[in-house]
Amino acid sequence: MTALDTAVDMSTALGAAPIPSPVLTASGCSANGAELEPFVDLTAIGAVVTKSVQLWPRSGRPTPRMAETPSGMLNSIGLQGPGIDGLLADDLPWLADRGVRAFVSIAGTRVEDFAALAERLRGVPGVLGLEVNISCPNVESRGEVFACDPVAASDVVSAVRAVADPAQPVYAKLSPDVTDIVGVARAVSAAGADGLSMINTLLGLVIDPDTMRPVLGGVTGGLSGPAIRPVALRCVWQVHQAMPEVPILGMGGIRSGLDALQFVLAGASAVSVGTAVFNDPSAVARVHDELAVALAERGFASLRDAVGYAHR
Amino acid sequence: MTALDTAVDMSTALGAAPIPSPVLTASGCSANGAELEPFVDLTAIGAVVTKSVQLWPRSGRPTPRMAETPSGMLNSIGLQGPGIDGLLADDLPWLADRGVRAFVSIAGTRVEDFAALAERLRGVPGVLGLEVNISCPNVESRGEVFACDPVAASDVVSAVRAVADPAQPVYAKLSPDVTDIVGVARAVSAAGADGLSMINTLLGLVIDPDTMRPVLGGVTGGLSGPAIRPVALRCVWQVHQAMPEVPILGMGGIRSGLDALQFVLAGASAVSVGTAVFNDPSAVARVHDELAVALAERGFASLRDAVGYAHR
Amino acid sequence: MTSLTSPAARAAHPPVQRVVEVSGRRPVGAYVELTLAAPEIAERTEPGQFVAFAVGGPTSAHLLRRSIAIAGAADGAVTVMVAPHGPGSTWLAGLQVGDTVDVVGPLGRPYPMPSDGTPAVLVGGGYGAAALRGLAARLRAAGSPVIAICGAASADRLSSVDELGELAEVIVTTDDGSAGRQGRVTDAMAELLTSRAPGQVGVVYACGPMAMLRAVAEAATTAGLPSYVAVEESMACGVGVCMTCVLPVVGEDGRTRFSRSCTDGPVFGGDRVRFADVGTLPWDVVGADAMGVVAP
Amino acid sequence: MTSLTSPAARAAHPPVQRVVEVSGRRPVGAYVELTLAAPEIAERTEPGQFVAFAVGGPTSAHLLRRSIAIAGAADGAVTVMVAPHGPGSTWLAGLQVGDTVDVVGPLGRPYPMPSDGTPAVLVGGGYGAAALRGLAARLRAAGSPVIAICGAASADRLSSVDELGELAEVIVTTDDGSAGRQGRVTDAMAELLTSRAPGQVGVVYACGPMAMLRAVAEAATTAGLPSYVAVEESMACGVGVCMTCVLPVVGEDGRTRFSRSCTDGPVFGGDRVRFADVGTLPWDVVGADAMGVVAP
Ligand SMILES: Cc1cc2nc3c(=O)[nH]c(=O)nc-3n(C[C@H](O)[C@H](O)[C@H](O)COP(=O)(O)OP(=O)(O)OC[C@H]3O[C@@H](n4cnc5c(N)ncnc54)[C@H](O)[C@@H]3O)c2cc1C
Ligand SMILES: Cc1cc2nc3c(=O)[nH]c(=O)nc-3n(C[C@H](O)[C@H](O)[C@H](O)COP(=O)(O)OP(=O)(O)OC[C@H]3O[C@@H](n4cnc5c(N)ncnc54)[C@H](O)[C@@H]3O)c2cc1C
Ligand SMILES: Cc1cc2nc3c(=O)[nH]c(=O)nc-3n(C[C@H](O)[C@H](O)[C@H](O)COP(=O)(O)O)c2cc1C
Ligand SMILES: Cc1cc2nc3c(=O)[nH]c(=O)nc-3n(C[C@H](O)[C@H](O)[C@H](O)COP(=O)(O)O)c2cc1C
Ligand code: FES
Ligand code: FES
Repeated sequence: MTALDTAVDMSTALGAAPIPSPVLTASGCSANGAELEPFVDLTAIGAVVTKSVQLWPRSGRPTPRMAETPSGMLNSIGLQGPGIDGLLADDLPWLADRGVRAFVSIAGTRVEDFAALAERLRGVPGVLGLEVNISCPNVESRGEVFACDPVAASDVVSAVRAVADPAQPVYAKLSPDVTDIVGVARAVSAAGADGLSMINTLLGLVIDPDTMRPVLGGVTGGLSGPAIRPVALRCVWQVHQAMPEVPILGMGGIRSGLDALQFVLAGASAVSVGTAVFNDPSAVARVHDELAVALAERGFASLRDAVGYAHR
Repeated sequence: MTALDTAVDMSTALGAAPIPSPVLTASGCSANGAELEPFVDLTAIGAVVTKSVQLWPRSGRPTPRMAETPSGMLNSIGLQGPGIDGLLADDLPWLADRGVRAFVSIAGTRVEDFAALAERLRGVPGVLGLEVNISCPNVESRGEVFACDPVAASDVVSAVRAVADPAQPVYAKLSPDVTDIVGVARAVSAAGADGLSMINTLLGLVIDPDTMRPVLGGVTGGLSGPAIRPVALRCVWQVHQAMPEVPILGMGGIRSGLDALQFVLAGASAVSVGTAVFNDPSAVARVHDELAVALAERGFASLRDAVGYAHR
Repeated sequence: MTSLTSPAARAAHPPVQRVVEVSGRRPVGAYVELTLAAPEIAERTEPGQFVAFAVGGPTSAHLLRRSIAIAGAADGAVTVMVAPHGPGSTWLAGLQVGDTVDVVGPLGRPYPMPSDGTPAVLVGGGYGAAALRGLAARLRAAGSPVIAICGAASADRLSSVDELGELAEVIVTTDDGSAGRQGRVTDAMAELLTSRAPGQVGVVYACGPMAMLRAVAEAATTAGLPSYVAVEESMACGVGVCMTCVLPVVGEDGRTRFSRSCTDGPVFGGDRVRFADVGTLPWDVVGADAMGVVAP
Repeated sequence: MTSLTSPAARAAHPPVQRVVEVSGRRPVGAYVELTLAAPEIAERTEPGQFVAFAVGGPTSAHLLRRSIAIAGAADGAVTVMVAPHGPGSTWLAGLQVGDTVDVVGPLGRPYPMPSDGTPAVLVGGGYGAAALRGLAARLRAAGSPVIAICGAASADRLSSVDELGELAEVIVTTDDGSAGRQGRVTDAMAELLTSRAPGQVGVVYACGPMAMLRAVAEAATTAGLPSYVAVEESMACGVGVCMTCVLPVVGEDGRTRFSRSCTDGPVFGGDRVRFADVGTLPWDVVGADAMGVVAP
């Protein structure tokens, strides 16, 4: 990413943690960062949001793990990853050595899992904060997803906030698959979330016309990409409207600077670029540049001035 | 539509009402049918699902009423229409004169409105049945949408079923914007729905990068088109899985015969083609033809054999 | 208020949908003029009508049709003048000879004709002037003297000046003075209306951006002249099924309805379109009460 | 189980992303051979690598990259052989000279080279044979005698027979007998392995459909020969960030992992890919326990 000659101050923050750019990767859409090095100056982006990590190494689901859909895709990776030991041993040091900020996404199937992960990440160099991926099935509640129940979601967030490094902001990542996203947002904020990441994928399904069965082994999968952008923007809008003081990391279908601008205007103080990276590995840097230009063209002196501006 | 020389028996039914083709228009996406006459043989399609009608004429919302989105669109028409008197005086006779089946979509903001509409439609020639659009704000519940609350949704459906013509099947049209669509489906089925139409649009938002405000005057709007197809299919799948005996009219992003096939395999016994008609005014007939060919190629002797086949 | 105009009548022929080949392509200033081999559309076309294109080909993320006025319809071909604007019109403007495109047309209501010999003023803004070519020819054939005013922001955004010149006296205006007289079409029109004796102008027709249409319609109405404008409201389908393209238009019964620009228009009486209320919901629109809007 | 192969090593150079121009296009039977003016990709390419294209242009509804093997990389140009299949590859195959396309490459791990002079058998199925051209040339340059077996369903689905013929002895097979001998590449390979004296074949390389790769790898392993296969697993990104393209592959430590075909492959030791388990989650894959899969 080349420093652009727009006078716009692009700095922002995740909770209390300052970042020089509002554009981040999205969890699960840039692995743990290293693969993007040929395409993007990782030190210049807001942060690498790492693939959701659990306590133990996970193989993830069998293939096929994805289906392309109109302006989007369905995935069912199943959180393949090295587990927290692997992340601490390999990925986070790699990022820290290069001065790349890591926003670490954690996942689990029990409240204690999340807390244990937050504990392990205390004081780890380069770890800017935590994103709590509560779009996971809760084994203690017949597999209902934490994010779909305000109480379960809050339980996770308060457990994490209680043990997490005080210097690390904790963001709760919300699912759009709920009747009342503002209700969930209020609950997790009250439970101590320093900010909200929104949105995770929508639950979807694709049937293979040849096999005449669901494409994905897991039957359903997560829908992402530009197709879902209007839903994501609506969620950000509604939550910012209800709680303008809560920082939002916006995501869902962001592909260009003007897409990112929409999220900022709706109330996001930072954004993640997910599926668009599959289309364009330099997307994160490009979106930063395009957003800076778009803000300059509209007369904003700083990104912060534009946050929530569409609610005026 | 030309009768295709596939041996496949395409007949199906909406509840107890037989129809020769499983492909229908979608409410609000083909006005009340007449405009499609140059492009489609309306007597050959399953039925024209009319634009949701209310008790009184409605102007609908001011423009702009739409925004194009990736592989979809956002709309906020506000149910512009002539009211039930106009429908009964002009549109339904026009359809009946030509032998076109009408599946009449009704909407309201009070339970009584829905019941009054069902009452007015008793015994009207050419009216095959009723689709109850419960994705409307309930004035008696701070504007919460009926379809988002299983109790409010059931109240509407049981009131309609109580007064509707016994020969007219009553389909409840569900919203995907809920945490538990199976729960809503169970509630309205128990309340007497003869079938389920799914899905209505997803709530979305688009911000105009020039005005830096929401494009639509109503702020949010309904997202439709191929972008939402995986969500629609997931809803149909989940509900058919839970209640295989309940007939489903599937819709959401259907554009081709293979798209329609996915809905049938997931459990829909008929489908509506909505937004795709804006792209291709002959889409309803084309989807019928393509579906017939697709079924023939897969060795199905009848459409009915394929319904829910992906659950095998 | 008595009206100077009657609502435009439906076209004689219903539209057809065809996949057609681009048979000609010519950049014209800021625009691209495309010629389509579409005999069934050409033979049905009346002046003022438009076509609606599917854009982006088989891999397209853009579902909605793009409406473009018909500039010419003759010899089995339809001509359109495309201004690259967003993704859809840019894609259209990039079509090459031999490419195919799905098109529906002719759509909408044509310009109503005045009684034979009525002198007419035609006002075209930007590519809108192209849409007046067929009308000018038909008026001439019916014995009407025609004056055409073609205006644009700059010379490269003028259109059809030569073609209209073969059928009419043409006045050219540009905002920046890069061609013709500096100023707006409405300045030229005002001058024309004052300089000519009463009866030397009997009807005004216009096509162009909404702000221009409003100004032209108001000037005509003030002068007591009937005017017909072809509006450009955002459309999703072009065929009357989506209800996205409505404008507040006064009907023959004097009541205002949200009328579809595609099937009730695009040609409306200039004194019937409530330009000032576009984008709002006035209380006296039929059915506004059901939306909770009350009379003041 | 001791392994006959070592995992392929990373390529020497990281990939680049460029918008490049199509400089050549040639239909070849059922395929289209495209040449791209992409010097920075060409100069970095090693045999076995691939490129990933964005498809559909600016109006595209197709977000995911399409991976295509590199058939040739010389003189600043990269050549690929495209089989029109679904929307993305059909769009690619429709590109014309002068069109531009966004491409990332070279991607993936190249074929490991044997010690100089080792006789090699190359097996290519369909367009997969094209991907062996660079390898054949490099092997020849290192003194290896090369036999290439090119197979396909029918004559029009063969590729690069002539190009490989300049570098190697070529055996052609088609399922329908429309070219070469009737039968499958594996029949030809089995015959070859039995007819030659031990040591006359030292290593086997393959590229083609998964079923073919499996048969070739099994035949090689049974014969005690190392084999390297370039797999074709469904990919969304091509660069290693999406985790959609995994296969169960046995590592140097003997443990099976879900390895990414794009960055850990596409070239894997033929005896390391657990072909029979593709599409399943075997209990002994690292991390399967955390998915709730237990040892039988
Ligand atoms: C009756 C009529 C005649 C027209 N004639 C011409 C013509 O001769 N030449 C020409 O260049 N343009 C003409 N236009 C305008 C043209 O339709 C728009 O410029 C074009 O649709 C914009 O599409 P886009 O993808 O470039 O832009 P986008 O803004 O991305 O379009 C998004 C969506 O909005 C709709 N839309 C946006 N602007 C307009 C608009 N002004 N009118 C209608 N729909 C719009 C599009 O159809 C599409 O559905 C005409 C419009 C109408 C209604
Ligand atoms: C390493 C590698 C090399 C390849 N080399 C060639 C080649 O030289 N020539 C050639 O014609 N094809 C090659 N393929 C296959 C080619 O990538 C697919 O045919 C193509 O991606 C299908 O896209 P589609 O839009 O036509 O089909 P769709 O089925 O619509 O594709 C949908 C999605 O699935 C992915 N996908 C589907 N099939 C495959 C597949 N077989 N491999 C990877 N991704 C797939 C696409 O990338 C896309 O994301 C290669 C694949 C790989 C992995
Ligand atoms: C392949 C893939 C894997 C993902 N993995 C994760 C994950 O591990 N944790 C998580 O919180 N979100 C995950 N997501 C969701 C994204 O982080 C993001 O919330 C969502 O995709 C919407 O953004 P997008 O449209 O820009 O991709 C994943 C998405 C994709 C497409
Ligand atoms: C412009 C527009 C107007 C609509 N109006 C109605 C309506 O009046 N009543 C209703 O039940 N659904 C309405 N819908 C929803 C559709 O009937 C359908 O449920 C939805 O659009 C999903 O299908 P699709 O993706 O095929 O359009 C409307 C959709 C659109 C795009
Ligand atoms: S554009 Fe669809 S009704 Fe006019
Ligand atoms: S294709 Fe994305 S990780 Fe391999």
